Amino acid sequence: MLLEARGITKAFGSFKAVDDASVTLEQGDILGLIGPNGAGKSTFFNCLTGDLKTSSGRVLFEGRDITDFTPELRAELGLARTFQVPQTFEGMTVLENVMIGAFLRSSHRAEAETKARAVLERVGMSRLADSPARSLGTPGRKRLEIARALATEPKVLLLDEAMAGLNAHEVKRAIDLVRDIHRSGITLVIVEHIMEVIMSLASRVMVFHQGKEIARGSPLEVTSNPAVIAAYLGTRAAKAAAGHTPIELMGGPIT
Amino acid sequence: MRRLLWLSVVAAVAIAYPLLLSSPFQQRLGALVLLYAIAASAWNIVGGYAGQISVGHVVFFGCGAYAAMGAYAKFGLSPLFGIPGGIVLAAGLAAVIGVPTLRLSGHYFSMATIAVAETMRLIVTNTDYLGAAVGLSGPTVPRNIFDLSFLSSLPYYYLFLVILAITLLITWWMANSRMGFYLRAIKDSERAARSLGAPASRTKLYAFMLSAALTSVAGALYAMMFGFVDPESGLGILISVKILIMAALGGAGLLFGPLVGAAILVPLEEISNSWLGGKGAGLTFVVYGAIIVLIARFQPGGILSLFKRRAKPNVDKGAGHAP
Amino acid sequence: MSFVLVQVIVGGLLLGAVYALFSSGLTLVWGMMNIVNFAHGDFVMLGMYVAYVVYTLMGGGPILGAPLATLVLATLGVIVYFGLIRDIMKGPMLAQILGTFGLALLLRYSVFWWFGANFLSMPQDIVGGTFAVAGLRIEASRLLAGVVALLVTFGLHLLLTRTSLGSKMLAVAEDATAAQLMGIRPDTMQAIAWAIAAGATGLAGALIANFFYIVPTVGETLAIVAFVTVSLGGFGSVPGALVAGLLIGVIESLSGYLIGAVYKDIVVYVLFLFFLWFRPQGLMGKM
Amino acid sequence: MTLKHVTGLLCAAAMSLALAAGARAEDKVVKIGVIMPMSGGTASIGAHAKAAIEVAMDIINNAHPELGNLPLAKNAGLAGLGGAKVEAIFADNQGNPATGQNQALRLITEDKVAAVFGAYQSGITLTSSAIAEKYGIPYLNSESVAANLTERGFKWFFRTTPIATDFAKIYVDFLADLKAQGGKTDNVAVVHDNTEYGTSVANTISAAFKEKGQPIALDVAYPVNATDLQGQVLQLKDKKPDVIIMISYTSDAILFAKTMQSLDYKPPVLLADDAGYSDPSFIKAVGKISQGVFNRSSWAVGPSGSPSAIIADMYKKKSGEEMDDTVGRQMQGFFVLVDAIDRAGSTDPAKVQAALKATDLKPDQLMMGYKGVKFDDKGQNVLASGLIIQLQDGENYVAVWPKANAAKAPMLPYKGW
Repeated sequence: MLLEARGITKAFGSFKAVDDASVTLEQGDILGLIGPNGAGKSTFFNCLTGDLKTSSGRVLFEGRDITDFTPELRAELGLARTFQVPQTFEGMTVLENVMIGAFLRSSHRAEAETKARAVLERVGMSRLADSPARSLGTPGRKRLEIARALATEPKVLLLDEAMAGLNAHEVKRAIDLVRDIHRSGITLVIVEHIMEVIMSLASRVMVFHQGKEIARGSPLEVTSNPAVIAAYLGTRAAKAAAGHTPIELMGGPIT
Repeated sequence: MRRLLWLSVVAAVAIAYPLLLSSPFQQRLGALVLLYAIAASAWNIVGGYAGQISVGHVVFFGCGAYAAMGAYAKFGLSPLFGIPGGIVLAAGLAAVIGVPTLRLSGHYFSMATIAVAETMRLIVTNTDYLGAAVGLSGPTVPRNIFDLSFLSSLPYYYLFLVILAITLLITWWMANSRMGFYLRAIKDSERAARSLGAPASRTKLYAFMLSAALTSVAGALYAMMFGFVDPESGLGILISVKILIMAALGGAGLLFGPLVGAAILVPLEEISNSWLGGKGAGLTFVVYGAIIVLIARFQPGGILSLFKRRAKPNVDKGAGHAP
Repeated sequence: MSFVLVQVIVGGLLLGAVYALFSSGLTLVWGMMNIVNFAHGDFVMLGMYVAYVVYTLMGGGPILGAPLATLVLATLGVIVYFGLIRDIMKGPMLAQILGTFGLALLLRYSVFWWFGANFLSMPQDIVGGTFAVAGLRIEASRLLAGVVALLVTFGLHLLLTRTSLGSKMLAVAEDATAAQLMGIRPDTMQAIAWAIAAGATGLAGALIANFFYIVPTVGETLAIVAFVTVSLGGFGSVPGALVAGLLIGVIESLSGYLIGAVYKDIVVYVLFLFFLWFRPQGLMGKM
Repeated sequence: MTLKHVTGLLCAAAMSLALAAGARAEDKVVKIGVIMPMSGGTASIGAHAKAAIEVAMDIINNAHPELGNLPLAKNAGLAGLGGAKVEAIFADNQGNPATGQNQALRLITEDKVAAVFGAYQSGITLTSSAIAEKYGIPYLNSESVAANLTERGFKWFFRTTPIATDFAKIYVDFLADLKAQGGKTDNVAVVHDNTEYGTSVANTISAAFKEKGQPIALDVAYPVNATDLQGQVLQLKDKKPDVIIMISYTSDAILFAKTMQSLDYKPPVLLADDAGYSDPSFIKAVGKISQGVFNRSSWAVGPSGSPSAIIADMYKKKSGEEMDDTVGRQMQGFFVLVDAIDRAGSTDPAKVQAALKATDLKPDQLMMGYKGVKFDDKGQNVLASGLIIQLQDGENYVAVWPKANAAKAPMLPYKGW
């Protein structure tokens, strides 16, 4: 078992954003986290990465309890992430952005630079290496986030809506990139609104609603689960939509 | 290559300056520029590269100044012996201050450093051992060369030049190492930097300590040159502001920014004071203030950002942070 | 509790109200625009001089001086906003320190140039001297300042939370771009914020002038108190500034009386630092 | 060559001629560097000092036979240097020891002054005189009271003002006299700020009273430029001392007066140590609520027509302010310095130094109430002394002690408002 979360609860005051959620992740998995806005999937995600401290519950990585580890320690163990709103290092070039990731495994500048260039090559951004990062648009920034994370040589990569705000063509390119990353042996956790992405990528899906896990299983199982449809569209709509394929109903971003 | 050319030109000018403009006042002006450039460059490490706007750096300046004067006044040693003590004191103090304050964001960090500096000033003002409000004096009549009390400013000038060169070298080395990259990343987004494995707290703390140590050297040199330190001139918040303004004016986060800032502000201050100060109408500061306002208004990233594409002011910086 | 202690606490509360009064303008622009105004103390100073000029030229007390100081400073606030702040806001935080510090020197020494460096003072009884309530001595001028501090705090709070102007201003503070899309002009809102903040500061100056000395460098003395008050209260929180001001006033008075005046500022700073440790966002600030 | 060019050339020629002429006239000018705080919190001191020294220059450079025995007044210019005029070059120390030193260096090396005069704050006097010492230029100080200034083994440093030990003795004697007349003066409180001036003077006074077998009952220290002094006044009100000795700069002196009134506190005897209480701004601001405050001073205006009255008049015309002790001491110091240059007959530093060492001025040659001016080996004026004055009507100080110099009898108790 690579990554495991046991009974994670995260409360802000009296409000429980995540209530007793558990998950296990095996080497080679692509886990999709879905749910309507405010369902708690992002909070859960941030508990895994260490950006948020859990109120209760444990997080284990390769059998080791990392609940109290800082994000940077988790990164060192092999947990990398991207941000929903890209956190680009605005004052740096694209290459330098990626070097920050590469520095995790190599303390020398030249070495880090070589590594960063290789990663940029891999994600198809070599051309932009020396441009200021702030000149990038949303698609570029999202891709840069992935490149930076890859440069840390992670075992698990957690993608937080890496495809939100991209057009159909860009989404397709991004999916290809994720597949390529997966092929290279990296386990993935994806938070995503776009159903097609989940459907085409995830091996397993976990659905959140009001802080609680309401369903899990293969993408197909989950999307045909009435509780899930009800959560997304309300109970009435779910009944009315009985004849349609769930994927059609839930397709597209719900932002 | 062009960079190297520029560097040699700057170095040549710096070495030749006191020989070309050789009146005592001009030499002293040069020495003062270098002295403030050392302090501002030291500040630049934490304020410019790491983006932690410390307004209390005078605490470290004071560590050096008091250590140097204390070595003489309390133990009869050359003030030079105070320098290592000042460095240790400043770095130690930086660690103590840094752990709780560096996790504060933006303005809270600045305010906390102001509070620390003012606390220290008040404590020293009320500590008889440190001369209280009267301050400590250095050797006015030098016993030997190690008392570093010279008539001419020339020895100070070249001493300061060497130390500035060392400071800039350390800064350059740091900026090009993993630490420098991490600092710049933390400045832009601490959260992202940490997610990529940058140990933010530790890196900031090291930068803070390094900056503090170098600032204390500037303080020690200052006290040696003027032969005196008191709570106001060694720990007054205005010194912090002055240092910060020099770095900002030249270009914070750029290697030569502080030097450029000092080279503009120190002569501006001294010369406008020499011309206008005697009139007693406060015109010195009207001119000084107006020039600072104009530069902030038209070149908010500092003078050097004119030449650097990378350092151009960034629209969604500063104003975009959540309060 | 001894009677003297009561007097000390009452004195501290009145002092604290004054701190709150001259901090409210600072916290407003600080919170709204994330700008540190290093010239804030000098805005207070200008308010004091306006009141003094009104008094010497027209003989008017605070009834005339205070509104005029408010008006003059509000105008200055708008000028400063369009002439300087609007542009340095686009720069890094350092540019704001640079610009407002330069402005501070410019204002301070322009006044110095015009009025000279002599200490000035209003007549002691300009607001009605001192009266005693149950043996407690209360200066009318300080009481007036305290009452106005409460009114200003209350007024600003109402403005921000209950009026459409206030919510527009908050919207701009939250996200200027989004506000613009909703048809709010950030420029106008921020200029209004500066006018209000500077006006409140001028008012504070005019009222403080009634019991304090007036000198071009007086802003330096007051600015640091304002900074601590604002950060303790939480940047941007007007009620926070009031609570923090009162707190600091009482702590200063008590520690000054009990431990010794030279230690009272140390007590305030150390408590402030401890407080920041446990609550880094200030008393009433948002994270 | 066009007409324009010709004119230009002519102008240039005229200008260089003028410059050359200026240079020749300069031979007859003795330059003295004056370092004062002209900006910052104590800027009013600098402004007053500037006016006073301009009056002094007027007296020196023009004939003022009406000023009697005052050296340099009778004829125009310095007789010893063939009627050379004195020119003061003012520099702002910005309240900063470093700036003070930089300006001293500029005055000495750029302006080639014959001597340096300054610098009010003890710390700045310390740093700026160190430069003069290194360059071997005479430095005269007329108002800094820190004891260590004359303890540095300097050879070029001279001080005309009485220092803390001098006036501590005055206070002890004055209070003893009051007691002999039936006043109650056993319980003495010292109130002082935490600056170098406040702390050092308070310590000296405490030591003097202790030596007399009458230790100070209460020591109240407060931070300079306080925003609030109620705690201190309440403390005094609580402890009820017989005498309060106040050591404060103008800002705090004003705030003390206001706070004492608002808390309705009047000590039986309020004795101030110069500084803020001598500042005309203090009298203008709160004189009316500080009636009866005693003050230490070396300045007392004589009857109209006397030299001191004439000087006070000249100063008032120049500055619009009443003459006070601080400016008086500064003006006196300037006269002593220029007198030495005059006697030296040269601006050669060594000769001026020798003349300063030989200074022996009698009371009738002074504008201040010193017993004379005569320097010891350390450069301190051993004949400096002072008297006690009182603000009886809230507008003007009058001399009340010692009896020999008194214009009026001391008024007791402290009246306030």
